[in-house]
Amino acid sequence: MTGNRISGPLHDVAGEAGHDDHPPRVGFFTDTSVCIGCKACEVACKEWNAVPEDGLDMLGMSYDNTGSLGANSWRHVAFIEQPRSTGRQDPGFLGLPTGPTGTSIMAEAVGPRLRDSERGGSELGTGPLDAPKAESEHPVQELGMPAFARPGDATGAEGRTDFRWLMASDVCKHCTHAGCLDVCPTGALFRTEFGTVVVQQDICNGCGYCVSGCPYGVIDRRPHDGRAQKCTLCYDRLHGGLEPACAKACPTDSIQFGELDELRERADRRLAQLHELGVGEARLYGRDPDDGVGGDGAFFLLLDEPEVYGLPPDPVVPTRDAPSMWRRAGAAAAAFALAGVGAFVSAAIGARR
Amino acid sequence: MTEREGTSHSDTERVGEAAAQAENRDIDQRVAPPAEPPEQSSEEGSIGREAQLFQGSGLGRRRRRGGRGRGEPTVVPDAEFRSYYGRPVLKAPVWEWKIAAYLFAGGLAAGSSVVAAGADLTGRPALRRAGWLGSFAALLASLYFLVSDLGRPERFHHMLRVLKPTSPMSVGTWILSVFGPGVGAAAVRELVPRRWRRTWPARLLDRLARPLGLSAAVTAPGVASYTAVLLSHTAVPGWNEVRDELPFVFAGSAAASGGGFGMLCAPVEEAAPARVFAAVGAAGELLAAKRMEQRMGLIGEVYRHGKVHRLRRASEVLTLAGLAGTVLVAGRSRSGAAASGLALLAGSALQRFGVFEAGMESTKDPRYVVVPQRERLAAREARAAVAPPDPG
Amino acid sequence: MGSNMAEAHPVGFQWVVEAKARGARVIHIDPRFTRTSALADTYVPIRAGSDIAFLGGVINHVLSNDLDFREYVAAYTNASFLVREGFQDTEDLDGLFSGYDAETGTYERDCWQYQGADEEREEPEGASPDSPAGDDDSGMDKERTSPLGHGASGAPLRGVSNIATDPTLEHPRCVFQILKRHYARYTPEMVARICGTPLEKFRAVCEAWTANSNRERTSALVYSVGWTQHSVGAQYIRAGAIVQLLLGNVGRPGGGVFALRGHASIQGSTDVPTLFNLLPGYLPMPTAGSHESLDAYLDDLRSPTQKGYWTGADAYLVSLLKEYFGDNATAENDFGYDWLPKIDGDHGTYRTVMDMVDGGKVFGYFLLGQNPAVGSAHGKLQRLGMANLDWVVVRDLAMIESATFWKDSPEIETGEISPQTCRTEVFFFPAASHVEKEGTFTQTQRMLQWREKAVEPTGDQRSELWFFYHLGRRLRERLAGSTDPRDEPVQKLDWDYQVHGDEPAAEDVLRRINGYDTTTGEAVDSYLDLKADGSTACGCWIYSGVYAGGVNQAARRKPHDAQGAYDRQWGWTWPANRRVLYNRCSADLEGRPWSERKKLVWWDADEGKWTGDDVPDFPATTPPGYEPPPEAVGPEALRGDDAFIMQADGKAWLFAPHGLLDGPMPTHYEPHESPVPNMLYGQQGNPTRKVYGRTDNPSNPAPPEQHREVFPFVLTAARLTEHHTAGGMSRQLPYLAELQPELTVEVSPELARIRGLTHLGTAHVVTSRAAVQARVMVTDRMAPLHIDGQVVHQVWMPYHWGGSGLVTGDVVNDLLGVVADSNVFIQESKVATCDVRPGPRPRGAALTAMLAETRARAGVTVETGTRIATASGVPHVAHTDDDTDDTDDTDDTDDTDDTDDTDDSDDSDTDGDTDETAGNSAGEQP
Amino acid sequence: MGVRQWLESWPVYRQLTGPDPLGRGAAAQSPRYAAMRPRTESADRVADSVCPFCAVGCGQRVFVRDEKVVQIEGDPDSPISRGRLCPKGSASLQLVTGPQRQEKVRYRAPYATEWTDLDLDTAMDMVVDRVLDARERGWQEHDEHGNRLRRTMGLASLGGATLDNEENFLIKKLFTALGAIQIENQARI
Repeated sequence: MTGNRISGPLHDVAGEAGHDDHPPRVGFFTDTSVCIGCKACEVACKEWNAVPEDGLDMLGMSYDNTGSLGANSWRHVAFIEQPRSTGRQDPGFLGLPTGPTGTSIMAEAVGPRLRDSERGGSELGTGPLDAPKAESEHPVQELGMPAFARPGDATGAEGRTDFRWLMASDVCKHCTHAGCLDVCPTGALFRTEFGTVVVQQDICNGCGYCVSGCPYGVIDRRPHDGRAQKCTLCYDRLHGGLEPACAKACPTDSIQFGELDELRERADRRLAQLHELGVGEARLYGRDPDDGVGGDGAFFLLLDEPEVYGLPPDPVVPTRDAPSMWRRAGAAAAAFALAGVGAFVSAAIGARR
Repeated sequence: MTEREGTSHSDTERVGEAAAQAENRDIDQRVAPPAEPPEQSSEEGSIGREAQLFQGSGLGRRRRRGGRGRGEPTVVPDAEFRSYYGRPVLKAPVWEWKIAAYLFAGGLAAGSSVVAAGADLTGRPALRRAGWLGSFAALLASLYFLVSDLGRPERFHHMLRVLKPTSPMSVGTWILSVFGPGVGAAAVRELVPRRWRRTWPARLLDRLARPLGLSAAVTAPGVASYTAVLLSHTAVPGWNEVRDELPFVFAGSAAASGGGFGMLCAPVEEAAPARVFAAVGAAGELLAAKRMEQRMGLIGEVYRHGKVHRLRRASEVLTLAGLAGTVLVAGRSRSGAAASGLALLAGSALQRFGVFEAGMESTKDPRYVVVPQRERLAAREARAAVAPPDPG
Repeated sequence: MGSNMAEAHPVGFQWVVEAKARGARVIHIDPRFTRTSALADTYVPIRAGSDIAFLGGVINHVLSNDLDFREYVAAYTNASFLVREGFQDTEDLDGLFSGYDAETGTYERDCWQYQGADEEREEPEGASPDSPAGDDDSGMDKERTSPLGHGASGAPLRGVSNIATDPTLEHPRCVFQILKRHYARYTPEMVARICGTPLEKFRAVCEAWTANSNRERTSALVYSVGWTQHSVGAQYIRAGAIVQLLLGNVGRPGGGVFALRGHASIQGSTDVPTLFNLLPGYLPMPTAGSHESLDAYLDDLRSPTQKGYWTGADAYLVSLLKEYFGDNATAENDFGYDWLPKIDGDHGTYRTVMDMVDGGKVFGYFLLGQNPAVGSAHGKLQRLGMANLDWVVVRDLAMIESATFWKDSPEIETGEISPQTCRTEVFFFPAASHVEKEGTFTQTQRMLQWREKAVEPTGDQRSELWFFYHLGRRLRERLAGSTDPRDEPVQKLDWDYQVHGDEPAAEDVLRRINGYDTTTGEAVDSYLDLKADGSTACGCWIYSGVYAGGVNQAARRKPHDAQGAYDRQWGWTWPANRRVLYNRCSADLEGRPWSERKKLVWWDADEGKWTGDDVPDFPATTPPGYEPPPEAVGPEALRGDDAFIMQADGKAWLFAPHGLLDGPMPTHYEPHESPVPNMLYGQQGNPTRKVYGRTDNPSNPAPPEQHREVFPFVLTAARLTEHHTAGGMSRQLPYLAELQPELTVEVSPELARIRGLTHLGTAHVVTSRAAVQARVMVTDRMAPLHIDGQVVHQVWMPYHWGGSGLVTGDVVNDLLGVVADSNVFIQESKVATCDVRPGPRPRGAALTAMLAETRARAGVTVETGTRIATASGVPHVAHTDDDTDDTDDTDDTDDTDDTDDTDDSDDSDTDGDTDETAGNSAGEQP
Repeated sequence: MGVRQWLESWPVYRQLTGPDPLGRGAAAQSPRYAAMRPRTESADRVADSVCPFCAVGCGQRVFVRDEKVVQIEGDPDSPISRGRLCPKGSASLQLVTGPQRQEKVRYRAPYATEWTDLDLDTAMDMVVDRVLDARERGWQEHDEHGNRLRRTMGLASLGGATLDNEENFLIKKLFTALGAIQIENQARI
C-alpha cells in the first residue's frame, strides 16, 4: 500500500484498490505480427456485449471502416499500408512496372476532411462519407486512351517495390494507472479484482470526464445513452472463468488473454524470436511497467512506431502530475484569498486615510 | 529516422542484445528511405506536404487553416511526425459550451462570495447584497450547466457516492457542496421580504447567514482555482500542458469577474474593495496568461490560431480595458464602474471559453499529442545516452 | 494459388500461421496483395488467368532439372505408361491436341489413350470421387451424348494389365517424356512474359517448392475458386496436382492439394448432389441413349476388368435405388432404374437460365438459400430469366434480391422489368437457420459434422427437410390415384422417414444415406458391405460408415486435446473416416514410411496389414509387394504399389488418357477475355470452352479480335472476410455491414493516374454487359504487371453487394458474361476484361445507350469471342447458337482433391515444411 | 434498510473504513457488478453446432435460454477451429436472431406491385399445383431419336451448398422422382 499509488510501477494493482484475496491480474497481449485483419474481435465483442453498430460509413482507410476505438467499438482493427517490407518478407513488387507509392493517397483523402467533423474525427464512424467534390462532378468522359502504357512509362528509380500491410487490433489498455478511472467522480469506473478497469453502467452519470482523462483516446460517451463505454475485458465472463470474447474468437491467436505476468514473458519470447528472424522493427508497446501509465494491462507487439497505429508514443496518466497541479492550484487559491482579504484591508486603510 | 526508431525501443535493453539493436537500426536505415515521400522539394508545395499525411500529418491543414489566424512557421519538422491517417489520437472532450460557461459561473460565484463576505464584515450592505445574490445566481447557473451537460443528468447525485482525491471533479463537487449551502443561506437571507423578517425561521437564518456565508467565502478560493485542475488533470494537450499557469489564470479571472460584478451592481462608494479585488485579479490573470503563452511549446499553436486566438485576444483586450477602467474611472463614475465591471466579466467569460476551446482543438490534431511525446522520448533517450542506465 | 485463405477462410488460416511459427515458409501467389499476402513470407504477383503457365513453368523446372521425387513418381503415377502412337501434343498442333474437331469444338479423345489399354474403346467413368472427372465420349455421338454421363468415376479402362510401360521413363512416348516435352517451352522467361511474375520471384518459388519436397519434407498447395472459376478451371487443378505428384506431395502428411470451399456444405451438396449430372456418391445421372438399361449404365460406368473400387459401382447404384424406391425396387424391375430421368447434355444452371430468358421451356424455379440475382455470373441474365417464369419459390432466411427482382432489380430503372408487366408469381418461404434444425454439413475436408437443433424456428420458418418432405408427401397424395406411368416413380418412392412431430428426423435420413441391410434394418458399417442384389439400401455410398454400428458418427465430439493425431473421433470424414486420401503414398514401395518425420501409414508385416495414424487408404491386407493374378479385377487387382485405389489403373495420372475434355495435360490458354495474345500457341483460349454466343451474353473482344483496347484492363473479383457471397447472410447484419459498407473498386496508383481516379471518389467499371459503380480504393496492394513488354493493369472488386440489406450497391456479377469450363461447366468469373472510368455510371436509358455505344466501339457482335479455335491448321468457326452444341460436357471432380467451388478469390499458398496448413486439415499435426 | 446498512453501502463510508481509501476499487464497486456472471452460465441448454458460413466447418456452441438463442461462440473442443470464429461466424447470433429474419410466408401475385401474406398450408398447396403443372408442361418422354428421357424441363432448382446433406438428399430424391433434372447448386458457380 505504499508508493506508486498514482504513477510508476505498481505490482499489485488490485490489492492497491482494496481487493483482498484477489485473482492474478489478467490482460491481453496482442501480437499484431500475426493479425490477419479479419475483425472477428470487433464482432465477437459486439455480440457478447451488445455494443451497437457504429455507423455504416466507408472511411477509406484501407480496410478500416471503424476508424478508432469508441463507445460503440471496443475493439478496433487498424490497417496500415506502407511502402516497405517486414523482416524476412521479400519485396512484393520488385520488378514490376510500378510508379511511386500511393500509400499517401489514402491519408490525403481522409485526414484533412476529418477536421471539419464536430469532434475532429475522434468519434466513431466519422470519415469522408461523400465522394470528393471536384471529382464526383467529373462528367463521364470518353477516354480515347491507348490501351497500354509503353514499357518503362511507369518504371524508374521511383518505382515502388516494397510493401507491407500492417493490421492491428486495438483495445482499451487497462492501464496500471488509468486516467479514466482516476478522474471518474462517481466511482462508476473502478479497478476490478482482476486488475482491469471497468465502467459500471448502473453508476455512470455521463459526466464525460473520463473521455478527457484517457491518454489513449479509448473511452467515449455513447450518444443517446449518455454513459461512458469501453472494453470491460468481459468482466462478466471473467467471473465465470471464461476468456474475453475477442480473444476467444481471434482466429490466429493474435489476441492472447491470460495472466499479465505470463503474457509479458510470452511477449518477450516472441519479440526475441522475431528479432532473431530479422524482424528488427518489432517492439513491445505498453509492456513496460516504468512507462507513463505504469504499464498496460493490454499491451501490444507492433511493427512500427505506435503513432502509425494511432497510439500515443509516450502516454502519461494525468494523475502523475496531480500533486504539482494541486500545489499550483493551492498557490493560486492562496493568492486569490489574499487578494480578497487584501482588497478589503486596503479599502479599509484607504477609507481610514 | 534511425534515432527515432531507436527511441521507440524503450525496451531494447530488456532485449539485452546490442547486436539485435544494431540490426534494428540497420534494417530501419535500409527501409527508411522509401518510407519518406520522394517529393520533399518545395516546388511540390502542398502536395509534398500532404504526402506527409499518409504517415499522417495534420500539418498541411493547420497551415491552410492557420491562414486565417496568421500562421506562424511551425517549430517541428514535418518528417518527424506520423499518424494513423491523420486521425486524432485522443478523443475530443464530450463537453459542450456549458462546461465553459460553468467555469465562468463557478469563478464568478467564488469571486462574488469573497466580495460579499468582505462587504458583510466591513459593513457594505449594498455590495454584500449584490455579492451574495450574484454569487448565488452564478452558483445556480453553474450547477445547471454542470448537470445538464451530464449524459445522465438524473444521476447527478452519484457524484456524492465517492470522495476521490484523484478526481478534481470529485474534489470540486465536495468543495461545492460546502460552498453552496453557505452562499445559498446568505443569498436567501438577502431575499427575505421585509414582512417575514420577524418570523423565527428568518431570524434563525439571519443568525446563521453570516457564519455560513463566511464558510462559503473560505472555500471560495478552492472553487475559484479547482476548475483549473479540472481541466489540466486530463490528457488534453491544450489543458494539460498549461497546468502550471492555469490555476492563476482562472483564480485571477474569478477575482476579476467577482470584483467586476461588485462594481457593476454596487454603488461606487461601497465598491472600493471590489475594485481592488478586480484589479488585482485582472492583472494576475493577464500576467499568468502571458506567462502561459510564452511557455507553451507546440501547443501554443492552438492558442495562437483561429477561434481560440480570437476569443482570448478579445478577453485580453476586455480585461485590459476593464483593468484600466477600474483603476482610472471606476472610483469616480458609476457608469464607468459599471462598464469596467462588464468588461471584466466579459473578459473572464471569454478567457474560459478560449481555454476550453483550446483544449478541444488540441485533441483534433494528432500532432499535438504525438510530437510533444516524441520530443519527450527523444530527450529521455538523450539523457539515457549521457548517463547509461543503471545496470540494476 | 487461387485462394485468399486468410480472408476467405480465416479460421482455417490459423494452421498456416501455426505452421509458419514452426518454420514453414508461406508463399502467396495472387493477382493482388491480400491479407493472406500480408502474412506470407513471399508474395508473388501473377496476372489473373495465367496460373497454368506458372505451374507449367514449375513442372518444367522440376523435369528439366531432374528434381522430381523419382521413386514416388515411378511407383505411384502413370509416368512410365506409354501413350498411343497417334497422340500429338500442343507443341505439334499450335496449341491443340490431336483429335480436335473444330466444327463442334470438341476432341475425339481415343488418340490420347495408353498403348495397349482399352483397345475396344470404352466409355469412361471410373475415377474416384476424389480423382479427375472422368468421362470420355469417344466413340459416341458427339451431338448428343456427353461425358456428363460418367459421374465422377474416373475413366474405366479395359485391359489395364496390357498397358505398355517403360519403368526407366526414357521411352519417348512414355507419359514422363511427353510431359517433359509438353512443358519444355514453359521456361522462367516465358512465365515472366505471360504471368508478369518477375523472373527472380518465379525462380524463388520453384526453388522453395522443390527444396521442400522430399522424403523428409512436404509442401502443401492450397487453392479455392480462384482456380476453379476459369474456362480452363479443371486443368488448373490438374496442373497443381501434377506438380504435387512429381514432388511426392500427395497422400503424405503436410502435402496435398487443398480445395478450400466456400460454403458450409458445398462439399456435401456435391457428394449428395443437387447437381444435374450426378446421383449421390458421384454416380452419374443416366444419359439418354447410352444408358437405356441398368446394365448398359453399369457397363458404361466401370469395366469389369479394371482395377480399384469403382468396380463396385453396381452395388452402389442398386443400393441407391433401394433407398429411393424401397420394396418397389426389385431385381425384376432393375431396381426401378427406368424411373430415373435421363440427361442428354448441358443442363447446368446457366443453360437453364438462358432457357428461362428464351421462354416456353422452364416454368418454375426453386431457389434454396441461393441468390443468383447477385451471386451468379451475369446477374442481369439471371434476373431477366426469373422475370420470365411462371413462378419462383424462394426459401431463405431474409428477403433477398432474388425474391424482390420484380420490384427493385436494376432493370426496373432501365425499363426492362416492371412490376406491372412482370408475371412471375413469387413465393417467399422463410427458412429455418442452422440452429433451428439438425443435420450434417460436410466441410471442405470431407468431414461430416452433426449439428444439434438448439431452438424451434418461429412463425412459418421451416427447414428444407420439412419443406421437401411435406412437398413430397402432398405430391404423393395428389398423385396417389394416378395411372399415368410418369407418376410411378413418385408413387413408388420410399418416402417413409421417421418424424418428430411433423419434422422429419434428420438422423433417420442420415442413417439411410449411410445404408442399411434391407432385411434386418441394421445400418451397414462401410461401403464394402453394400450389395448389388438389393439386400442393402444406401443413399450415398461414399457416406457409408457415417452411421456405422447404428451410431451417428458425425455427431462425435471428442475434444481435440483428448485424442491423438488426426482427431479421428471428431466428426466423420468420407471415405471410411479417412483423413488423408491415398495415404498409401506416405509409405515407400516396401510399405515403410518415407521418413520417420513424415510417417502416416505403413505396412505392419507382423500383423500382415496396413496400420498407422490414419485409416489406411488401401486394401487392408494387400502387402506392399503384391502382384495380383492376371484375372483379378477390382480391389483384388490392385498391386502392392497401386496407391490410387479409385483409379482404373491404380496410378495417379500425370497424363489423363480419359476423363477430361480439353486435353490430357494442362495447357496454358488465355482466358476467354484477355488483353494479350497467347504467347505459347496460336490457340488463344481453351479450344473446348463452353461459349454461349447470344446477343444477351456479349463477350469483350480478345486476341486475335480487334478493339480490345476498349476494355484494356484485367478484372477479377473475390470475397472480403467481412461479407459472405451474395451478401444475404452478411449485408443484412449490422455488425458485418458496418465493417465493409460500400462496394469498392481497387486500383493501383498507376491506374488511378491513367484514368483520373481519386481515392474515395466514384468510378464505374464497364464491360460489354454492364457498368457497375463503386467507390475508388487507390492502393499499393494493386500493381501493374509487365506482360510481354506491355504494362497491364488489373482491377479488383468484391462482389457482395446488391439492392437489399443494410448496405447496398451495384451487382459486380453483372459485369461478367457466361463462358464455362467444358469439363464442369463452371463459369469463368475470376477474370474478364474491363474499362474503368471516373465518376458515377449513367442510369436508366443513358446506361443502355452507353453500353450499346461501348459495344459498338469495340465491334462486339454475337460472334465476338465465339471463335474458340484460333490455332493454325483448323477452321476458326464461330459457335454462336446455343441450341445444339451440347457436345462437351462432363462431371466434376478432380485429381487428388475436391473440385469446383464457390466464389472466391485468387491466390494461393504453397506451404513448405512439415505441416499441413490448410484449414481443412482436421487437426493437429504430427 | 437500516441506517447502518445504508451507510455501509455508501462508498465514501467504505473508503473511510476499508482497504480502498482512494475509492478506485473495492469501495466503488456496485452490487450489480459484484454479482455479475456470464450469461452463458444461465443458459438452459447448449447445442453443439457448426458455423453456417464458409466450408472450414468451425465448431459452434449455441446457448439457449427460455427458448431463445442468447449466445453463439466457438467450440473449443473442435480440432478444426479450436474455439475460434471469424467475423462472420462471430456474427452468427445476429444472423439467427436479427430483425432481418423473415417469419411469414410472403406471396407476390403476377403483376402485383407488393407482397401479400399467405398461409403456409395454402402456400404449400399452391406450390404443389404449380410443380405438377410445370412438370406436365415441360415433360419430355423421348428425344428426337426415340431415346427415353422420361423427364421434365419445366422445373429447375438452385441451391444446396448452404443446406444439410439430409436436405440435399431429399431434394435430389424428390426431384429425380418427379423427373426434374435441372437441379443445381453453388458448386457449379
